[in-house]
Amino acid sequence: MADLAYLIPALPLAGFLALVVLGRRAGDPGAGWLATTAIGLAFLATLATFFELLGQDSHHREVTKPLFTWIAAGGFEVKAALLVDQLSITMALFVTGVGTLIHLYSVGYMKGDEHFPRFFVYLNLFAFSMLVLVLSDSFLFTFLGWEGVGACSYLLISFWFERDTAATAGKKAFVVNRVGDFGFMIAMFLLFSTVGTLTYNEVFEGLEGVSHAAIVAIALLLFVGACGKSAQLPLFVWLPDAMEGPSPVSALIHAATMVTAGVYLMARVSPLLAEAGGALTVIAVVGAVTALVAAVIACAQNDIKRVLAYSTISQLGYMFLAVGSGAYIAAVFHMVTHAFFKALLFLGAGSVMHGMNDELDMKRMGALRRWMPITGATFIVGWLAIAGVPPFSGFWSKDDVLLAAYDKSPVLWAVGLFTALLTAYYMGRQVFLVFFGDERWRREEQEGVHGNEPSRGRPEERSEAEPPAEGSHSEPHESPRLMTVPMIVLAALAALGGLLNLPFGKLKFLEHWLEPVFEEAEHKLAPGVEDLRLVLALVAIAAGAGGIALAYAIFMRAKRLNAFEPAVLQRGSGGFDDLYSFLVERPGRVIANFTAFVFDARIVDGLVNGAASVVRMGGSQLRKVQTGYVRNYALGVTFGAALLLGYALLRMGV
Amino acid sequence: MEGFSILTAIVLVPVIGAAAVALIPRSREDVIKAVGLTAAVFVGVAAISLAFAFDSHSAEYQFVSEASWIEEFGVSWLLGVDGISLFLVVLTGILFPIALVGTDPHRDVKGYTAWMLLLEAGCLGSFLALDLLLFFLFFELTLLPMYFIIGGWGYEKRVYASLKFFLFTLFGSAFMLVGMVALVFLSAKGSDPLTFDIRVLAERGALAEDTARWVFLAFTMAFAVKVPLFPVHTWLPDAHTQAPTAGSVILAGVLLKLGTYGLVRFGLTLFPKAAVDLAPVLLTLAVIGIIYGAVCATMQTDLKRLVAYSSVAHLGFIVLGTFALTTQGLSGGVLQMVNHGLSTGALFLLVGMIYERRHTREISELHGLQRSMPVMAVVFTVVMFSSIGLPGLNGFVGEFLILIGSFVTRRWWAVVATAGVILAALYLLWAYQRVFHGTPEGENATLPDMTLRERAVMAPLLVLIVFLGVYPQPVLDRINPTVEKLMEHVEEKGRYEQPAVAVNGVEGVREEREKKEVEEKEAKEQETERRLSEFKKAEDEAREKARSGGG
Amino acid sequence: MNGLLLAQGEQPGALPPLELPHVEYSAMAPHLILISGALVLLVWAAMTRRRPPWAWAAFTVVVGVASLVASWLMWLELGRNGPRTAVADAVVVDGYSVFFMVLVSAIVVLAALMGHAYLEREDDRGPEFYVLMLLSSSGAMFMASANDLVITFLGLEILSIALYVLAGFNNRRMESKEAAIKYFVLGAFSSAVFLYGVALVYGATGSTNLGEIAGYLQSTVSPANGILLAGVALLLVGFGFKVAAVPFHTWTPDVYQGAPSPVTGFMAAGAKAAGFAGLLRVFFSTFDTLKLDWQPIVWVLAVATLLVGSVLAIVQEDIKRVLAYSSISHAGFVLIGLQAANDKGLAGSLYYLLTYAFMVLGSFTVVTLVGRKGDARHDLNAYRGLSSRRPALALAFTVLLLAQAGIPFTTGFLAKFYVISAAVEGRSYSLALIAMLSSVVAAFFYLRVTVLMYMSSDEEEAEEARTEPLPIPRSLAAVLIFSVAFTVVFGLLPAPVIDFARDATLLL
Amino acid sequence: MSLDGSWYLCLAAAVFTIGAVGLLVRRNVLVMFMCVELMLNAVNLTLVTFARMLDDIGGQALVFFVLVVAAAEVVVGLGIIVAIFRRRAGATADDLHLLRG
Repeated sequence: MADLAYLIPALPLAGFLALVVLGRRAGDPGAGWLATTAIGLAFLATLATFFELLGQDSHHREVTKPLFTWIAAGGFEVKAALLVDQLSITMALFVTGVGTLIHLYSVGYMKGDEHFPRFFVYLNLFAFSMLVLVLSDSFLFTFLGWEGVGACSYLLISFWFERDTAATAGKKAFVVNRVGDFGFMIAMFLLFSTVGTLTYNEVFEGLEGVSHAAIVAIALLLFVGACGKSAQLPLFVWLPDAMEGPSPVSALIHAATMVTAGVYLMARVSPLLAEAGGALTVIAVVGAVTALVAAVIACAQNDIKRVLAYSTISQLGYMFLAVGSGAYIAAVFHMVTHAFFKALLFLGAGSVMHGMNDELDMKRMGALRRWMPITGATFIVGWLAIAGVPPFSGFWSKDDVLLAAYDKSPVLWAVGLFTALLTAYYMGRQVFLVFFGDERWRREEQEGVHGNEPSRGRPEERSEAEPPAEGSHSEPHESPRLMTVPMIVLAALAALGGLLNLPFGKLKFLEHWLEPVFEEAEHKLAPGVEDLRLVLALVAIAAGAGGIALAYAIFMRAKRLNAFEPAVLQRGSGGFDDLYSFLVERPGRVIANFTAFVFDARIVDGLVNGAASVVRMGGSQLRKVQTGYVRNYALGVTFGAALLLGYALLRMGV
Repeated sequence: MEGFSILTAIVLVPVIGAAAVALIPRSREDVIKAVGLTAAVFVGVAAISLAFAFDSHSAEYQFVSEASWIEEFGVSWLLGVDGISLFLVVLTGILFPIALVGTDPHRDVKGYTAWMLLLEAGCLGSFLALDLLLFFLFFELTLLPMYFIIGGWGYEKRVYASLKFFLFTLFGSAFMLVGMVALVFLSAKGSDPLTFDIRVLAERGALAEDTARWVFLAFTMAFAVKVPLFPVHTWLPDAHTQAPTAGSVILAGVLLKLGTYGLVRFGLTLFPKAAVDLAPVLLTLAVIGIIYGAVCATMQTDLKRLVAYSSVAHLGFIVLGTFALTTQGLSGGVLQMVNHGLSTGALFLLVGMIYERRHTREISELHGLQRSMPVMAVVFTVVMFSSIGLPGLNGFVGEFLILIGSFVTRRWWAVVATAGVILAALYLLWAYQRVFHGTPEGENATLPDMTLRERAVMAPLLVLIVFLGVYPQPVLDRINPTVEKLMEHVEEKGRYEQPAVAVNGVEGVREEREKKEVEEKEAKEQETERRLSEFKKAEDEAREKARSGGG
Repeated sequence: MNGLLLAQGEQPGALPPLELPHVEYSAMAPHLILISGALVLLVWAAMTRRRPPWAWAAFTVVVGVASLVASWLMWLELGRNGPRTAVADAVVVDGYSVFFMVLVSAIVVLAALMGHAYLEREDDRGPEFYVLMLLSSSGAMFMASANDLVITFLGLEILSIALYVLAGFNNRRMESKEAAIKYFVLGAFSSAVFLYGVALVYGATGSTNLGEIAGYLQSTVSPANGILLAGVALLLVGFGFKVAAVPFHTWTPDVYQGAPSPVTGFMAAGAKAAGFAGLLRVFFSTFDTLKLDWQPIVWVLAVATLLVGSVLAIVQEDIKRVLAYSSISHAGFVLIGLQAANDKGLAGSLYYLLTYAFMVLGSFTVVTLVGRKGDARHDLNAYRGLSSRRPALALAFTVLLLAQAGIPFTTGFLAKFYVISAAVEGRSYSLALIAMLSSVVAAFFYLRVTVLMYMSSDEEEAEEARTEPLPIPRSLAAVLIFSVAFTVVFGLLPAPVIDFARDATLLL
Repeated sequence: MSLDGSWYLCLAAAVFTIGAVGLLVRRNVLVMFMCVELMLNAVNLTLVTFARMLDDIGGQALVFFVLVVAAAEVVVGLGIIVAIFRRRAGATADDLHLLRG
């Protein structure tokens, strides 16, 4: 087949290089357009490849496209090669697709930012890395993209580096991810030493003969990696802080694409997981718990973006729940729909910030739908989607997940269900606080209580924002077309995404399309469970409705600003930060300080200098012998002579 | 090849350059700089052309040039290059011109240039010498120029630092000299003449096991100090911190490699058995170094000191790879020597540039530099990522090979070492944040960005950092044959066998498995046979009994 | 002895016709050249009023060169006819002795040049300095070529007595006198001990002739007895004193510091060489059979010498004392060669003495220079910022010092390497290691001087540099250039010197 | 019946020791110097004794050399001592310790 596949990663790379070369010369809109074109073309290339695959019959839809030998030594060889199959292409499609939209949005959003070109350099680099991650045919090459996206997210989170919170958040993200990558690397080592290769297909072929324990270990280690990237317990703490980055970044990297990499990896290694048995349960449980915990914390957040961040975490939890239940297709399905509506929600949030001078506190918003109708409308669509209201996309995918969970164990299902309820509630809360109710921002401004918490906009705008000037600036305003259009598109997708995989025989497009990839791994539902689908669906709907109703009751009717929002949950990542700093950071500091300034400086180096000074002292002591008196010198000689004589006689004595 | 050759030229040209510089009057600084640079560049070009002329299929020493020197002891002027030394020579050839152009001694350009050239000669000589004594001479020779560079052009505590550096290393080499002579005299059994030619010595391998172990330790003593390995590392931070920029660049980029190179070239080649037996010790020290260096680096308040400690960690990786005793580990180690030279060299250059502007190395003094010098920030970021070991940049390739290579033989060591990778990210990113992020005030706000000259200096390093990360194969192709040969040598003489997977990958695993199956099958057959025979015996006995009973 | 007197077993009374004893003067040509040179110089000086200031020096140099040539001719002749003894077995002409003749003659030439500059500066016009130096050198040569303990003793005395005077040669400095008296008292004491040793050996073996003693020791089954060993021990004390081996070194720092710098240089190079010439000859050729008895004790001496020398040197504040202690530790290195008691050891020791002689002469040339008029400025601080004042001088001194520290591509390194290999070949690894470690300590004080010269950015020093110029007389420049050149050139192309040393031992 | 050699040897040894000890304990340079002479003569006695025991003239001949050398030493030694006493009165060796350490 034509080598369009090469273009998919190549185009963003080209864009990146071009922007690097051009540097500031690319200029304000210019750089943005260039980047957008690059990824847009990549999207087209992906589409083309996709249709080419469709052309093939379902079992020849997997092609490996070698580039060059990357690393080889002895029995170890890793090629840089692309693996084009249904799964990778599906990912590539929504990565490039959503990516394009968000690029477009960013052109508007980042307008006037002094670092405008730099932003798009990073964005294109990210797209490239993400596509490598998705399309690579070996663990190591995937790891290249894996770390690449990590680096980009670091760069983009700390994009507004003047602000220490942003800088810290970026560092935190990278380091926490590294902890996950630790697992990933060990997993690769274990793979190599047991199977002798890191290429996906060779690994899967070589699996038989590998001890079960080893396989479980590998699976779990890979999952550790996935936990880092996809912000699962216990490594999720970096994602909320990552909201320091510009909103498009949150949308693209920390909602739609990068954070789903973990799920993708799990799906990619499904044949391995199929062998791993117990590991799956672990994954499912971690996923469920994460979903629940994140949802609970989300209920307590007031920061518009943080709410979304936690909801992302909890949705990712869903996906892992699906993976753990062996329902890879459901996982991918939810991943796709989630990409649509979560990206949409973040763009919406960005648009709100844009219109509100980077206000973030939902309590200082309200009734915005009147001022920014498009944003409002689209946001509501996204809300319904995530809340699992039929027929919006979220409903269908979440439904599949819950079904699989139920099949795995009713308990997990119950957790999932409760999470769904919470999701509906906190999203409802957000929507009501932001778009309905009365215009609290007005009152706030008169009181001038504005911005006692550092708002999170780009610095130069913040300076405009406070003190809040009367007039044009104080009025919220709808965002420019550049930003609304992508939102509209995404809204459409969020609404109709369900069509991808309607649970009615022929209509399971996605399932049929992905079948060959997962055929041996996909867990077949126990007989009878399929029949329960309708019942479960109804229960889920009820839960969703209940959540929304609750939110409505509290925030629309009672017009309350806060319901059950315990302080602990409002603290950084719901108290987990404090916990970690207590368990890891503080002891670490103490130990490190001791090692560096006491052990190393005093003891190790002390010994060295000690030895030197001992010699010196010995010298000055011996010096005393050299009195300068002839008689003592003669004594020395005599002593020596006596010594020698003594030795001689001793020698004879024996 | 006999007598004079390209290698001889590579070693001698800097010396000649130094002599020439010494003859030029102090006042003619421009001329001095020109001459110095010319010599350095010549070597650089020669070295690079060497890499191209190098036959990547041969594992033998190439471009050998030999001339008898001291017959009395069988010492000869014997130079040669193979996959292990090739890129170290190239690295040296590249770093020196860069260091010369990229840094300004501020005083006494003449002495500075002369010493630098002499230093270059010393380094190249050590990498190229195939004669033990010749190596030792060059190895020692490097001390002197570095001592004068640190002491003459360094910072506040330069005298202490330079003395510490000199004496520490001398202490190590004291052991090596004795061990070396012992090796030579002991392996000259019967009629065969004294020789310091490592090729011959490696073949003879005449030492008794425990003797070899002692001699190996003596050698290791010298190299451990140079690397530096954990307990004997304390000279490094001082030397690095006090040395002028060029000094640090060369020290980190080239001199430290003398230690690791020595461990590979002499430790493994001359004492395979001892190396195999004592590997755990060195591995442990290496791993301690990795974690220890990282932990110390995290807490440093002095930017240069931080980088220095990071070197301790990185060199630990190289030693780990070397004594993992697998092809991957060794290749990775050799490659990592080059990578570390590039990234850390670059880091020191950058720190030096910051110092030139701000006249402080204190992290707390620096803040928000990314605003005042964005280009510097970009360059620094790239170098930092390469040092962290980000895939796609040079640092990763070597590090990964080392880790995967050592995991195959030494699982837990490798796991701990991998944890060091996390720490690397921690201390460097933290330092970067403190130095470059935030809003700059006062002096920091008005610093000029990198000059054209500085960019030109960094450019080649950046190119190499990226290239070696994306497409390291040309380099590995030249390293691997030698490494494989060396591993075979170790396996043969060290009565040791590296895991099949390290040699043959998938096939290796399969063979292993099949072998095991075959063995199991045989065992089973024997078992059944035994059973059968027993059964028969029992039967016969029964028959006997029956007959006797009947009779 | 007997040969020099009436033949054995002659009954008194019936005297046979006396014929003059046959003396092969050619066997002692260099010695005689030096002695007669000294005498001529005395007479000449006594007879003439005024002479150009350089006359004496020039003459001495000529004499030195002459004896050098003579020794070289002997070397060639030796190559043709092989070694031989002469003057009734009292002296021996072999590679070993000729080696030292060459060395001593060379030292004479250099020391004369040093002395000239020194005397000019201290405006002392007399020839005595040269006379004494020539005589003492002849003594050194006798020690080398002695084949009889008596000759060794005489050589020792000729060497020493002249040196006592030279040590006290500076009339202005009390230190000089003190050095002289100390050296004298202790020297006399030790030579008495040495002599007692000779007597005991004579008693035990019935002869003082080295050849005969050796013969006796080989012929007897278990030669070792209390008297003999005691004698050997006392001989060792005597030699140990001359070569400044611990614990017989105590005089060295004081005398080196007090004596005029050129004289110190001469002592360090010549006297030490002479002492070792005797020591090595006696122990290698004669008491070889007692190897097992004396090796351990030499081991102890060597270790003590190495450590004490280097450890004490690092706490000194006076350059001459530093060099004195360093010369002690160098003696330790030569002792390693003796302890190894094998061919390499002997050759190594010779090589060490040869190369060290030039290094130390060069060093003391610098000391003489920096000492300035009055020869008093030997505090280490006098070397501050020398590099900015006199770059060339500083560089030369650095080379010489670091060569003594054993930096590669200098003769200094090869010398250490040589003796170390000897020790290793003799399986005394521990000694080799201790030696190398002590040289690490030693490196510290050599470096300390370079630190002062290069790394001290002292303002008033620079000021003083401008006010007080430091002229370098030609003669000293010559010495310096020669010694540096020798050290470096033969460090790079060591073969000739190494072969010279080896051949010298082959023809023993 | 005469005393055999060992008596003389022991005597000589004793004298030698006395000389050595004297050198160690006396402060007056001249006295120290005499002690050296004492030691030399002890050596002479030893030599003569051995010569007798070995019935070999060599030892006795050696004595003459020793005497000559001793004479030479005396000359030089006294010369040096005088040179010092020109500068400072008193003949105690302990005054001389400018050089030490």
